[in-house]
Amino acid sequence: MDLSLDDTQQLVRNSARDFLAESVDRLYVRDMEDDERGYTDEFWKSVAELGWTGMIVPEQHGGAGMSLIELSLVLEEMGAAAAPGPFFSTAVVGAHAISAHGNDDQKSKYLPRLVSGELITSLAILEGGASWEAGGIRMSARRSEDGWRLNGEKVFVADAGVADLFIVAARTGENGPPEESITLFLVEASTIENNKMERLESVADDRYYVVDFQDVVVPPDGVLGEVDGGWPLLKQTLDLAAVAKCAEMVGGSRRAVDMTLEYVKERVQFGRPIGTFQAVQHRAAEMATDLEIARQFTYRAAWALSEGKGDGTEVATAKAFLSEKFSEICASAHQLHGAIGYTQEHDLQIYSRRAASAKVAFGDARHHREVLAELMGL
Amino acid sequence: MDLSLDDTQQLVRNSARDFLAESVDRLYVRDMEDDERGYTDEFWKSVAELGWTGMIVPEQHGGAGMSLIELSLVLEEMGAAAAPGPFFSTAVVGAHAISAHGNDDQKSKYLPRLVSGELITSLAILEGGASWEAGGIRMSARRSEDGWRLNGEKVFVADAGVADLFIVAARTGENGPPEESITLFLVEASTIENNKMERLESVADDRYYVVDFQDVVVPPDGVLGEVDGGWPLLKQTLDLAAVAKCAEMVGGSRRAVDMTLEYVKERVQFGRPIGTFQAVQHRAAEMATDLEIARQFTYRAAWALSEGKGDGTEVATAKAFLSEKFSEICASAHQLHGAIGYTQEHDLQIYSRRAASAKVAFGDARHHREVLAELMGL
Amino acid sequence: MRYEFTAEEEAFRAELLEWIENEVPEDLRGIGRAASDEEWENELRVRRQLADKGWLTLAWPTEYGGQGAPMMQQVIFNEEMVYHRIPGREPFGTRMLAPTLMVHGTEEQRRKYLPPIARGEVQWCQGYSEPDSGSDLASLQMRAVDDGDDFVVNGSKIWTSLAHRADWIFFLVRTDPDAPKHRGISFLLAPMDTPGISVEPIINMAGHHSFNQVFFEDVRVPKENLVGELNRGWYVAATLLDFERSGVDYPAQARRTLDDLIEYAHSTLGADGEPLSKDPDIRRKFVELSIETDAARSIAYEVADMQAHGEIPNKEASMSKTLGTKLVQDVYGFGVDLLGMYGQLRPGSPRAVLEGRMLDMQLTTVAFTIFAGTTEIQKNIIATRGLGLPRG
Amino acid sequence: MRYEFTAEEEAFRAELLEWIENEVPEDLRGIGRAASDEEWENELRVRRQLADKGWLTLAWPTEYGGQGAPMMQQVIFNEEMVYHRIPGREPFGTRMLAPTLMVHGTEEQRRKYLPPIARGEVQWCQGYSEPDSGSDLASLQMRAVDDGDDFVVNGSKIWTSLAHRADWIFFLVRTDPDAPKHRGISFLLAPMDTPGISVEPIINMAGHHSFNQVFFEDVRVPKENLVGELNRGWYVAATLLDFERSGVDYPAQARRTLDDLIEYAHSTLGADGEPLSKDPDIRRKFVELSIETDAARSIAYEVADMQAHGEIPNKEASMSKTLGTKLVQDVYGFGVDLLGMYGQLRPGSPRAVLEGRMLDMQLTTVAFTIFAGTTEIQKNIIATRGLGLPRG
Repeated sequence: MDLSLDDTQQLVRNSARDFLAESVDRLYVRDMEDDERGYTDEFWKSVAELGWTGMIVPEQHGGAGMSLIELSLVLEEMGAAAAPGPFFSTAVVGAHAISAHGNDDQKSKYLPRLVSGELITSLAILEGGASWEAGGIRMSARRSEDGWRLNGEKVFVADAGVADLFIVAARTGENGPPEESITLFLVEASTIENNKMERLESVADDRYYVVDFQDVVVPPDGVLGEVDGGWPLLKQTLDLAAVAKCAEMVGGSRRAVDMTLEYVKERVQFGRPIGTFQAVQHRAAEMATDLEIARQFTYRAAWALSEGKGDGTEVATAKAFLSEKFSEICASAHQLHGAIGYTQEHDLQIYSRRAASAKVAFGDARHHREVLAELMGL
Repeated sequence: MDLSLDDTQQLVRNSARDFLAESVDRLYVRDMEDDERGYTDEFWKSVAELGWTGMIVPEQHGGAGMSLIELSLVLEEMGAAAAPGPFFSTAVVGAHAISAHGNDDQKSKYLPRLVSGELITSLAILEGGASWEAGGIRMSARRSEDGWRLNGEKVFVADAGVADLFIVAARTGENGPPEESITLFLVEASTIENNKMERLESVADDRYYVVDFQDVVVPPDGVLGEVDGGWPLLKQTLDLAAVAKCAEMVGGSRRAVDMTLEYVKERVQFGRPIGTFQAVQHRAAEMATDLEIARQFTYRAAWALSEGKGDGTEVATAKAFLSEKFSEICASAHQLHGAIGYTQEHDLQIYSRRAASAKVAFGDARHHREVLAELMGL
Repeated sequence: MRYEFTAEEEAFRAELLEWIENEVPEDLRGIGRAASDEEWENELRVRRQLADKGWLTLAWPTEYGGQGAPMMQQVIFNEEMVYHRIPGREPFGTRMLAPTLMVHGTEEQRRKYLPPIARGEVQWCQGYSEPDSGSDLASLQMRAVDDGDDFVVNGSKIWTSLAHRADWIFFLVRTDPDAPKHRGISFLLAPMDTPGISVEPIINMAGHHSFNQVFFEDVRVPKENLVGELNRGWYVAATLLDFERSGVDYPAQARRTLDDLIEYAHSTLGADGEPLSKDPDIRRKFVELSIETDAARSIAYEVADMQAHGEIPNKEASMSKTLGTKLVQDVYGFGVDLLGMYGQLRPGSPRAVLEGRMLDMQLTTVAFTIFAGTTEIQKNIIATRGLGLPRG
Repeated sequence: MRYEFTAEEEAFRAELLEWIENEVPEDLRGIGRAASDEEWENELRVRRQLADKGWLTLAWPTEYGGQGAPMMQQVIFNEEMVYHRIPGREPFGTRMLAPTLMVHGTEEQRRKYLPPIARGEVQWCQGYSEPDSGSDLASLQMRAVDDGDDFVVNGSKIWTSLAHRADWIFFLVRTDPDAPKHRGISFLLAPMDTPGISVEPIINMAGHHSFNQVFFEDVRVPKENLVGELNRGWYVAATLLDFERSGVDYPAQARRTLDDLIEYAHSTLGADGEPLSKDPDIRRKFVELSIETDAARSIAYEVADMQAHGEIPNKEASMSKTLGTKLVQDVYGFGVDLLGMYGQLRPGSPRAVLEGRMLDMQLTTVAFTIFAGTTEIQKNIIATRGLGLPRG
């Protein structure tokens, strides 16, 4: 047991803090909320230059070859800064899916461009019922003379508007359990007509789209992993994404706690800082305790995935806990801020809206508690 | 809508308060916890003289012909005083079962003695799994030349050691849904051998027994209600008992709240009464709020059963709420009392032990929430 | 003891429901926050209808143009208006200023201000909070200086709902800066178009323009617009005068939302192909929230019953507010969770479920436990005023 | 970063588990509150075994007869002892007095008192609380008056665990009634058979004799029994010296109880004929409590990790205590609920399930959020000392 950061990790964390303190201020965050793409080229370029896009990409493909732990440290800082953009879709989901599941050709073709910031990826899995289970994937993929043809609609496709490459899960067979006939495809954006995308207006800064795949052709080399073997790979990527999302949430929670502590020390009512009131103190203590647990759960899960240890308990525990607690911490922060935190002008609401988005991404608390129940043999 | 007590009701409540203030003090409660029977003849005689045993017994059988509302007012005070004895088994369960479901002969035979305090009754329903559902009743009742023969074991039979008459649920058929082959019997204690009873040691003052019915003979006129028609009658009695138990719990909760308010006003730490600390104040406010809801739910349910209104929602809501809140109020009371309330010497623990008993009697919160789910069409 | 409404009360409910069904078309019903100009027009339109029926001022004494309706009738009215999401009720004039004027106003003030309120012709707003005076309202600093026939007012008020729609404002000012803080405050009235009054919108976290900051710069308010005695404004404002303090709106809103959610859960299949309403976790939450709704409603009825019996609820009103505001937060929070990924879609978004109302109201109700006395302040009140615990 | 124990640490665990399996028969394992004389005998017997293994003072520095074991080894030891319900560990001498003496004691005191503790031969008890000094411990009033070579002590201590079994007591007294309250306290040692010391049992709500009131009547304590400086006893006692402050006992106890309950739920049929472990409500509660256990354990490990890195945990230790004590209350409370009607049966009752332990421990753990710093005090500490909020 050793919960401390090593030198590299400290460096990663500090450089993330420094960069984000300079590059992402409240005005940028607000501007980007109204921006169609949700980020600036300048920001994206800097992120790539810092090597963050390639953080978990193997070194032979131009990446840093680091683990989910280091990536989580960056994500925690991005969550704290509420930094917008397609980083998660690309540097977490896309980078992992291609690095872990791609063949050499695919890796050589896509990873260097992903690392350099030229390639933005997007995950297209969910359909109508928005279920994270294998059974929710019904999009059909049929063999054709030119490879595969995909038909079906995907929802909550993040960053679809700017993505160059989609990682799409589709059904390549109808028999047997739903887990056994799913295949992952790499679909280049150029093959989808733009008017088949519709932007959803969501609570936070996500750029979610409905994408209608109508007879989209994927060449044979667009299959990621084995035909019919997509589900276990997808599960791996979803697990990693869930933990990475937790890291973002830890950052957001931390900022909400810090903002609150600062506010209650300053705000005077009844002739004294409201931070002297016991109700305020106890609430703050509970927020800080939940934050501490959130942090432990998250890094333990990141460590377990990095080391190939654990049985899924760490991932499910982290996401089940964070999904609830980030929102609860924000709710407490609002209560202690009073009216001012309720205004659009105030930063706090940015975090509570992020919490509402993050809690359902990659499985909500109910989903992950069910996973835990299965793992416990219940 | 009119939530006030009428003159009779106020009188009932005041006389209950006065009598119990005089007759049931902390020494009596403690002595009776160690007493084999759990009450004194003197106390029981007084209760009968006050007319409480016959409160819900019709006037033509010597009772007061009052409703569950008035009985609840008395029970609330008994709960507040933690008054021990077979009152609940007799004046609530027995009085209702015989008054509501008995034929004229049975009423004439048993009710006047019950009213005068000569007859103590006991409900024998639960078996091994201690389920309050019809399916839990498996004791067999077979017709014989001398009436019926009962075979089977009943558990959590309250006051069995002093009961003169048992109300027993047994199965008179094996086909069809479990609700349709249950019959209620009135079984005189003299027909059961004493060594077939074993006392359970429970958390509170209940005198619970395991009673082994081995070939117990019940004459034909011992059937209460119709053969195979026992379940709906039993349900009625259990509903009434659940509400009556809630009334006791309201009294207990009230006392726990009052004790706590008194203590936190007196107890000085850090140079001031601990009742000035906001954490204490807020906890007290929450206790008082729960108590107020508990009271409203309970009397609404008592009113609904008295008037034959409602659909069961009122009963299930009251018991689901009280089962949790009486215990929670006691837990809060302990926290605010600190170490002193944890001692056997202090009265508070009497109420928290009563809460542990009452929460499961006549269905725990889980049971009643399930009833509500059904009523809500879920 | 009677835990049901009387036949008369139920007859009023039936009349009201009939009116709603016949006179208020579906497209007029809604959340009723009057954020857009169109919603505001609807609001005023229904308000005038209510005024015509006499329901706008149902609980006012007849001598001031009301119906002198019994408390429980008012409770039923509020319940059904909320349940059916009917706009048009107006709290500031009818429920806050009017009772204050009835007790503390002069005869002239009453004749001038009450009839337009009863006719639904004037919109009032309330200027109490200031940037540095929230929970500690009595510390308010907005100054009013005696200058001949007028007071000259300088300062600002904040969180002023509907200030951008209002014709008049009633507000508290400090008229004696040297007196103890509760004893130097006065209660004034002013038209919103008085020179020197300006309104800045405040957008809330749900993106709505629900309140404002109101600035006063050398605003002249005639002394005849003083309500009650000079420097006694704290007591004028604090007198608990409202006709109906039960807080029944919250459980009515919760019940309506739960009913909508149950319908949704019945008609929507989960990942396992079964209706969501059969999912054990969801079922349990419905039951818990239903009990919580019932609890808030029971205390609301208790408050109304006390008022009907001429008693003054204090801790009970605070309990009702505490329970009700937590309830609606819990219900909308559950609503958002129930919708899964779709819970995060805003009103108007493609694929939004239940009109995006769950999210919108979850964000909106964040303020419910803050405004009009935070939950912390309510619990302080319950403990000290209600339970007699010593002040800290 | 490494979220698992090292191979060495796991080797120690394996050795420990083997010892438990081979050397501690089932009938010696139990709740270990040493309420009966028989339990007390068992306690002492196992304690002597632990002393022989060197495990009783695992974390003591080697120069005082300990193993100087690394922090995580001590954590593993505590975890497994609790999980397997092994009696014999002794907190007062080994974990509270000994570190105090190591820092504040004289060489003579160390040589006199430490070896018997390490050998498991002496039972200490702790005299801190008084009837009027609980959360506000520094207000303690028990007087010690200087009289030649002795102090003469008068007053009483309360909630003194094991006073009826103890050979010695360490305790706080007021030696300067005129000084500010924290600055007139001294730390003394005395044999329990000193004339003038008497012990009155206090029975707790679970019916156990777990603590006592200890009366001092003109008790003469030699000055050589003063630990640290005169009037500096508050700081002697308050120095956070414990070898292992992680609070890992609570989650270990919770995990063991959950494991027992899961086994029970798998093997017991509910009213519907299915195992209780398939009931959705019960399943959900198991998952929630498992997460809560994991949370408490994670913070406990964090505290241990800080100590291992030479950092001084303060808010983390308070978090650990707060989480852990609530956890065990929740787990036993759920255990009682899971057993339904049988949950109310006491240990020893006919038909008692799981030896009646759920009820017995539910009653016992009521005190856990009260003793050794109430949850309220812990949260005050987290907020002020940990988060830097200003004191009220």
